[in-house]
Amino acid sequence: MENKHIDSSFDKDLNKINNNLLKLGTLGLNQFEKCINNFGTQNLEEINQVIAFDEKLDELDDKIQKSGFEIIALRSPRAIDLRRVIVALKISTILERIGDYSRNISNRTKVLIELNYTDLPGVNIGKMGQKTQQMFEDVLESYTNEDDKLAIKVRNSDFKIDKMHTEYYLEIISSMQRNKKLAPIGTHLLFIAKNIERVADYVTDIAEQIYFLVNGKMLSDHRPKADETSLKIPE
Amino acid sequence: MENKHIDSSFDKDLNKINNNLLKLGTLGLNQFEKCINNFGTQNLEEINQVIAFDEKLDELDDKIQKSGFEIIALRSPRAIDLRRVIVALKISTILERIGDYSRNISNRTKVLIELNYTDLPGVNIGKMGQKTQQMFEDVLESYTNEDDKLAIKVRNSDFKIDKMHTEYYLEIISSMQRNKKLAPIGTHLLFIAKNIERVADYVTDIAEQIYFLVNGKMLSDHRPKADETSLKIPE
Amino acid sequence: MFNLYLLFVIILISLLFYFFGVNNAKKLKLQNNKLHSLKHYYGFFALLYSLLPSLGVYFILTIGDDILFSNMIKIYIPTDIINSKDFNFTIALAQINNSVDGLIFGTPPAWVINAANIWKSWVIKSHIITSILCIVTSLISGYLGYSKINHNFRSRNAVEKIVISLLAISSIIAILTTVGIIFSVAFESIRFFALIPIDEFLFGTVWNPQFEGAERAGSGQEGLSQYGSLPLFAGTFLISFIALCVSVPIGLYSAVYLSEYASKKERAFFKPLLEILAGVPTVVYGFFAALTVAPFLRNSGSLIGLDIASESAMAAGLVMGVMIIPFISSLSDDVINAVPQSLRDAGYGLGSTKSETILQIVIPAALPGVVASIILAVSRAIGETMIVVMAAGLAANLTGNPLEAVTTVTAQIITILVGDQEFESAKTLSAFALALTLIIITLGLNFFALHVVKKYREQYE
Amino acid sequence: MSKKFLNPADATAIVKKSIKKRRAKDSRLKLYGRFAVGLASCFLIFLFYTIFEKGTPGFFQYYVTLDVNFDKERIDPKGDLSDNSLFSGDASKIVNEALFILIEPKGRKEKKEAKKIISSGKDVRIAKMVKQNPNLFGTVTKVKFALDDDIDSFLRGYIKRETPENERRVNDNVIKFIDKLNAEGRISYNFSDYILSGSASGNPEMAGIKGAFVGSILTLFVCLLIAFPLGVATAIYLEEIAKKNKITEFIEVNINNLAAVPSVVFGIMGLAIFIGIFGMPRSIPLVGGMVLALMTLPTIIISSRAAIRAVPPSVRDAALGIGASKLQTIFHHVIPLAMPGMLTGTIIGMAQALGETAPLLMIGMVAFIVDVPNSVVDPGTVLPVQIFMWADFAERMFVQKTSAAIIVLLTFLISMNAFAIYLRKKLERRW
Amino acid sequence: MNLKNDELTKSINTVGDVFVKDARIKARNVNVFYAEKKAIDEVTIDIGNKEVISFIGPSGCGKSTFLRCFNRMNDTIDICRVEGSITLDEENIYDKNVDVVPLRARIGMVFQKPNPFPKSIFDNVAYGPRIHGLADNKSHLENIVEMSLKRAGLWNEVNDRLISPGTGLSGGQQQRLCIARAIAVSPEVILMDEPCSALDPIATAKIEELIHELGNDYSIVIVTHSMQQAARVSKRTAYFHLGKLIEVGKTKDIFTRPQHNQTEAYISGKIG
Amino acid sequence: MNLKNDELTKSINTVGDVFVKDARIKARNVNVFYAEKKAIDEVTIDIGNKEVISFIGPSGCGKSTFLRCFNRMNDTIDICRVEGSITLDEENIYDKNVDVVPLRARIGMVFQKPNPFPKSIFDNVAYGPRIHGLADNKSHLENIVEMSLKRAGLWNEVNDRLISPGTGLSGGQQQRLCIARAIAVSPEVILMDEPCSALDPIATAKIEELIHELGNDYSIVIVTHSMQQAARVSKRTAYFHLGKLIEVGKTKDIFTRPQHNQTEAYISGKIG
Ligand SMILES: Nc1ncnc2c1ncn2[C@@H]1O[C@H](COP(=O)(O)OP(=O)(O)OP(=O)(O)O)[C@@H](O)[C@H]1O
Ligand SMILES: Nc1ncnc2c1ncn2[C@@H]1O[C@H](COP(=O)(O)OP(=O)(O)OP(=O)(O)O)[C@@H](O)[C@H]1O
Ligand SMILES: [Mg+2]
Ligand SMILES: [Mg+2]
Ligand SMILES: O=P([O-])([O-])[O-]
Repeated sequence: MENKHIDSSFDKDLNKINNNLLKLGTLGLNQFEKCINNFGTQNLEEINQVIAFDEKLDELDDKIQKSGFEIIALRSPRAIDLRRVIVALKISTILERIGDYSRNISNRTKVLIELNYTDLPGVNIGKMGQKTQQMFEDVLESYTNEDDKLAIKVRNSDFKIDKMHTEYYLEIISSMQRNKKLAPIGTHLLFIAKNIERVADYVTDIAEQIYFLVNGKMLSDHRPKADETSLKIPE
Repeated sequence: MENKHIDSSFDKDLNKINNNLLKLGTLGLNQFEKCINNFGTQNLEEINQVIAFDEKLDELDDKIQKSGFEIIALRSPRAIDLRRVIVALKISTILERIGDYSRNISNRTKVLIELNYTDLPGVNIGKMGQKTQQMFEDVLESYTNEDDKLAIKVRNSDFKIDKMHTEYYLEIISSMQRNKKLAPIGTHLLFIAKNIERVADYVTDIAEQIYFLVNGKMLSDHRPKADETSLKIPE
Repeated sequence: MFNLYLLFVIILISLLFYFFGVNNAKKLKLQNNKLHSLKHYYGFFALLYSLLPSLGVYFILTIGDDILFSNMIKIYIPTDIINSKDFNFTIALAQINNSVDGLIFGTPPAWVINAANIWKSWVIKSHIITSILCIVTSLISGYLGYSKINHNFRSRNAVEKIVISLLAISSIIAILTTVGIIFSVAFESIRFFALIPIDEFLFGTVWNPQFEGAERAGSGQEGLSQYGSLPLFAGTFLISFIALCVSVPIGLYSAVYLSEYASKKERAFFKPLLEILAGVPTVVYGFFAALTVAPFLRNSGSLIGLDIASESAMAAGLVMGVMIIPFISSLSDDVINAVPQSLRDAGYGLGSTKSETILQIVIPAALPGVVASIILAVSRAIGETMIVVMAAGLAANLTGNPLEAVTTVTAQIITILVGDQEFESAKTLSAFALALTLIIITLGLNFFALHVVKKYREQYE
Repeated sequence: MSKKFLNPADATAIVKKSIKKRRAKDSRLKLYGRFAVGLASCFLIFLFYTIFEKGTPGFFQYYVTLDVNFDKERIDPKGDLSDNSLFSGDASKIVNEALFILIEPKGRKEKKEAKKIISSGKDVRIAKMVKQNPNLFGTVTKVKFALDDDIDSFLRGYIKRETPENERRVNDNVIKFIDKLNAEGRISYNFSDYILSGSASGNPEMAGIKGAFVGSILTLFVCLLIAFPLGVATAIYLEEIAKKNKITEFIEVNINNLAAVPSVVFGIMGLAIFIGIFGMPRSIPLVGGMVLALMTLPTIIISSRAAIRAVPPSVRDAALGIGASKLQTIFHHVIPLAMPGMLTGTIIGMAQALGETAPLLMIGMVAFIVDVPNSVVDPGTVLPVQIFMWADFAERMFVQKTSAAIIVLLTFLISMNAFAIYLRKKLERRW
Repeated sequence: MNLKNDELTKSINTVGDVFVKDARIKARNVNVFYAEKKAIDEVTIDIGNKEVISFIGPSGCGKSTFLRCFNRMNDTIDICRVEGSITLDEENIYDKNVDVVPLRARIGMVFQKPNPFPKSIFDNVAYGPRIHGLADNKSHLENIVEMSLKRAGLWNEVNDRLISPGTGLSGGQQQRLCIARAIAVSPEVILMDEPCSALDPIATAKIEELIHELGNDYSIVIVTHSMQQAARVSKRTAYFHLGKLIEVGKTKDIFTRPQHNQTEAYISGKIG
Repeated sequence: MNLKNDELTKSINTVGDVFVKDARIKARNVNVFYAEKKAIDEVTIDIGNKEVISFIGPSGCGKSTFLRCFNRMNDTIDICRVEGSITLDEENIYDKNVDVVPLRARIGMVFQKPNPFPKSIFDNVAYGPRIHGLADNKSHLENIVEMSLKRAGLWNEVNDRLISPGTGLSGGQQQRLCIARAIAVSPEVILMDEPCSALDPIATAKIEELIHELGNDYSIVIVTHSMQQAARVSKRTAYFHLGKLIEVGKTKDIFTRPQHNQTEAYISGKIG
């Protein structure tokens, strides 16, 4: 924010919601990073931590929703300010959802550990997670810097995650087709992959919100989608 | 809205967003209803219609988002008006998501038809869909009437869907464990069930928003959750 | 002098043109359906076109004829009479005029009757000529105006232009009056100062004018007359000072009381009551001062062994003081009231008492206005005539003792100029010099007061 | 920083300490104010009381009632009731005879003294009576005649019996006659016939204010006719039309200065310009009115301008905004709204003019004129000047007549001012 | 300058949609001076047919001054001088032989403070038609008055007391009376200079409501201090700053995504 | 009525949190009459310590009237009569032997129109301390003036021209000068009656900023026409309607979910 409002308490309120959102973003990223790592390390304690911590994210989202609502009610923000608040509300909701996915992945990881899971051939959840994590990091940076170019880059890279997800999806089903014992593990892996894909989607949504924040309008072109899991049958 | 605003064009704007939201809700419900029916009837043409129609819902959501944003920018709504707009924005987003799920279910139904699918034992997707559809209908009614009691009822009945989902989830995995050929069908069924469960979740979210709309505060108690799919392993 | 019938005729003609104009406009409207201005503007235009020039002619001729005749009559006065030593043309003219008007005292000389007859014949001729000229003018110019009316004619604009010119001309009257005043005072004063050196007039301490004719040209030493105006101004200021001593405290305290303390009812009663004091004619005050106050002062003075003149500065000053109370109280009351309520609220809001609010906020804020009101009262006191004429006496004493008789500038002017005067004498002329000085002083004060008031206004606007 | 803000409690304590003193100051100021207003009111009351006390008797005077024998031959020798005939008649003599019957004066000296008892207007009175009512001829009728001013003063007690005869203006013989008349109940104290209907006269008992009153009205009429339109026009021009430039500023300065010029100077100007240059006659209401008009012009202009200025600009904007021209705006809106203020100013100006003396003295309206002026070009005088002149006369009776005239003048002034106040109150608008 | 087309001799510094297709009023490079002081600096803008456009900007930025150029109300201020051209339907209103009187009848004006004449309600509305000679007879005049009052939404409140003074109405009613008065002379454009700033919120809302309706029949230019009001009533908004027209555009764009950062700063409450 | 506790003899019709824990001012069943007309009807409310509370409501609802009860400014209006009790720190300010002078020194007031005295800036601020004799000597007085101006955020703008007249400042500066003047007598409570309604938006924002800061040291009661302003500056808001106190509560609650439907209607711009 280059210019300050004459009424500094407005700036304070805006800063607060902004900071909370950044905090939520960082926490969300942390959670996601951890749950991806844990998927590899299978550290049960840490997994439980991630699951327990999700509540904090929900609370923070609630707080942001409430304060955003109050800013709108009390301050009648306009132009960039209004975009900032509305975008914050939306991103916050998304981050909360991402948090949910992190918890869900963690839950499933826990089950997988019980099932003595090892990665299926052709499936690299960790890689997919790291790629998504990178997108997540980038989108947070683009929010911090209000960098709509980076946001567009992030958005476009979702393509790769989708592709990866389709690939893994088919591989997992193939594995299950080959070995019926793998059904529980496969199912959980399928959902984990789906979850990561969803996280990447949400990161893309965040990127779009950032574009809106900076430019005052939505990106008009249709985003290329490559997730074809619902369309494809493994051969 | 008992009272009219002195400035009638404000009422006009509010009515417009409200009507659009109701329209989106009806369309969303329609889509969902159709996709559940199609799951039973396997009518390919209708399925394709549902898939194609989803774009309309996206457009309507965009419209609502834009007009809500403009109302906030231009009218500085407060109190019930502000709640109405904010809630409309949130519900619209949710309805759009529900539309996505309808499309996704339809896509998967198409694949299932190709796979010559029949329902697995112990799994009744249609029933689950109809229950969810009922909730959806109820929540729309509660929005129309601003009936927070009905909304709470809807919210509480999500419990049943979750339970059903867990049940089906386990059944499907069991089936897959029994018969490895069922892996593709099972996977799609799993995702369809999951999707329906998500729709019910979203309906619940709508119900919570309606409660907020009417009462100006969020429901404070924690919602009972019964979806344990991410936690359970089929015996 | 004035021919009212003729005036009526002119007005009647112009009214006729009004109706012509309106009718014409109606016709035009029927033809074309669109007129630039409303109908009656066309009528007014014709009316003004007819009326104004003829009125001009009328007044010029009516006022001019007397002046013309006065000059023309000179040749009908026998030269021997004109050359005689005590001939005065003004008096001769008056005699002739009286004779014309039928005011005949005794038997006037033959040449007067002769001249009067000639004059009478001129008057008749002039009446006829005036009448003809006026009526012709009004008809011609009226027709000219009427013929200007057509579709494209912007009659409203034309009428407005004329009316605005008339308004502008009216405002010139004020200048003319000033010019008139300066003109009437300045020339005579110059002539006076040619007779009496200006420094003697300004700084001389003895005022003793006598009719001596014009022979005392030049030096200030001969004869009995002395024209030192200092005693007059001293008297003027002495009386004004006494008046202020009475009026300033009473006026100011009254103003404060009325505007800040008095209830609405009290104020509504007392303010007009005090203003009555200003409405009482000065001659009444003079009468009061001379017949009631002065004797009272003398009597009470003798009681305590003081010798007070029957006409004293004190009597005039006191009464004048009473007279100017409302100037100070009303004007100050106005300016005090003009101090915005918000300032008082500010004071009370900070916890000041009423008197603190008045003395420290309201009065300082209103001070320039109050000062202006006092200055205006002073200038009024200095220019005041009747009270001093009637109560202060005519003795030009240079004294600071308020119990003695003094005289003032205005009183001297009056006494010199009322009744028959010899225009050439230094005594008569001295009145004009006094008047000039008086004007300069009061104008100076007025300028100052207005300046103060202007500054004061700027503060709140 | 050694001392910062006091804390509120300490501040309150400090404030409370000095409060009594401050309150006392408060009451004192109020007291002074009340005293001042009271004093001014006392002055006013005293002034009015004095005038009324002196003036009320001025409306009355002493009369003697005589039985007059209306002998047609002697009163109206020519028999046509013409002025000429009546003047050549013997009315005075008849009256004197009627008087002599009552008081029986002896010798020429006493008769001469006796004749003086009755005011000199007796023949005029008889003439007037018969003109009004020719039926009186041939009758013996009781008629009231005004007594001479000295007798009047004697009867009022201003001339005292105790004063030695050579020091008083009424000698013993006359006193004897008066006593006789009194004894017969012939002397009465009545409302004066002359004060309101008489004109200037050397005989105080016959002097009246009618001439001056009519003169005042005529002068005022001229003054109003000139000053009101000119004043209003000037005010409108300066306030509404003229652009603010050097010329208008000059005019404004001029007007303000004219307001400050002493009234006597206006008289000088009238004398020099109207009489000296234009050659107008002295003493006529026309010139008087013109001088007073110029004098009141600033008053009217200034108050009219104030009234115009008080018309809120929003009204002008409103009119201009729907396409009224400047003059339409002025004539349709500004003038009607400003009219009460203008009228008030004008009335006050007129009241000023009515009470003005000095300038009229200058232009000779001080002349002794017996006739009541019929038009603005007939010589005349005005009330205040009449008062001034009477105030200067030595006769005792003039003091009362002066006061009476003052009462009349004041009555007029106060009613004019009251009307102005009423007008202001009634038509005052609040925006 | 060639008034027939929109090509300008000077470049425009204003951001946004300065021109509209169906312009009624075209202001081109308008400069206004108070004596030596430039109060309006090279402003170029179109006012469309039947559009409600609002002028906003910080105090003293020249909104009122510019507004008053449209009906030459600035002529009433001696020291005010206008340069550039303003056309109403292609006719330059600053042309020498243009009479301001009919011009002002075509371009009505409503002022900040409700300023009814201190006359009856009827006479207030009838004044304009009377001086312009618009009514053929009495019943026609009555008709005009009734129509105007109806259109101004005041008829129901005052029809039983048309002869009572207009100044006796409440502030909001007075302002509607002034609008009725402006309407009565059948203007094409109505200028409003902060028409609600002297009114309470409820009266304000009523006037805004009225402006909405009138927007269907008239071009309305409204100056307002209140951004909220501009947002509520107008379809287009122009932002002035220090005598310059910074940005013009659709109101919703101005309020959600202004292009110029000065507009942004003003709209969102930062120092410009 | 027993003033020592909050039990009331009459029931309260007001919705919301009428009472606060650390109340400085307690108004109990206050009625105000202008002659026969009841302008305030049974209002009961607490003003907390160091809180900023705003009074809102439609025009003429009695906000100003009620505000002026707190420092007995209503005493200056002849026909005004106050019933009920108002206590400042448990002392009834309408008690017979309470002198208004020290009371008003404790409860400062800032008015709608900036009203600096036509004196120098210094004298404006020094006026209060002078009449109350608060300063021991000249340097102390200078100190007070400086502190007050600093606290009112005006020091930097005027410290080089303390002797120039206060009326020469801009509107917003004048209003801050008035605040400084009020602060200079060490009040505990500051009443503000529409302090920004005569100011432009930027000056308004500065004053609001100032109110925020002062809220840390003083109890501030602010009457405002502008809901936005109430929303921005105050933590608590009281809604008045036709002389009645309809609802009091946290500002954010009043603006997001008022409980009384009259409040709702007013807040959201519907007819009450
Ligand atoms: N009659 C005038 N004489 C001199 N300068 C003026 C006059 N009217 C306005 N100005 C100056 O012109 C500039 C623009 O004024 P204008 O009234 O148009 O501003 P505005 O934007 O309408 O402000 P506001 O919102 O306060 O009404 C200001 O600087 C003002 O001081
Ligand atoms: N001095 C007074 N004399 C008589 N009645 C008054 C006086 N002051 C106010 N009133 C009346 O008391 C009521 C309340 O007035 P008050 O000024 O307190 O309202 P407000 O809410 O402050 O309104 P606003 O927002 O217009 O300032 C109004 O009906 C008003 O007419
Ligand atoms: Mg403006
Ligand atoms: Mg108020
Ligand atoms: O959060 P989702 O269930 O919509 O992916």
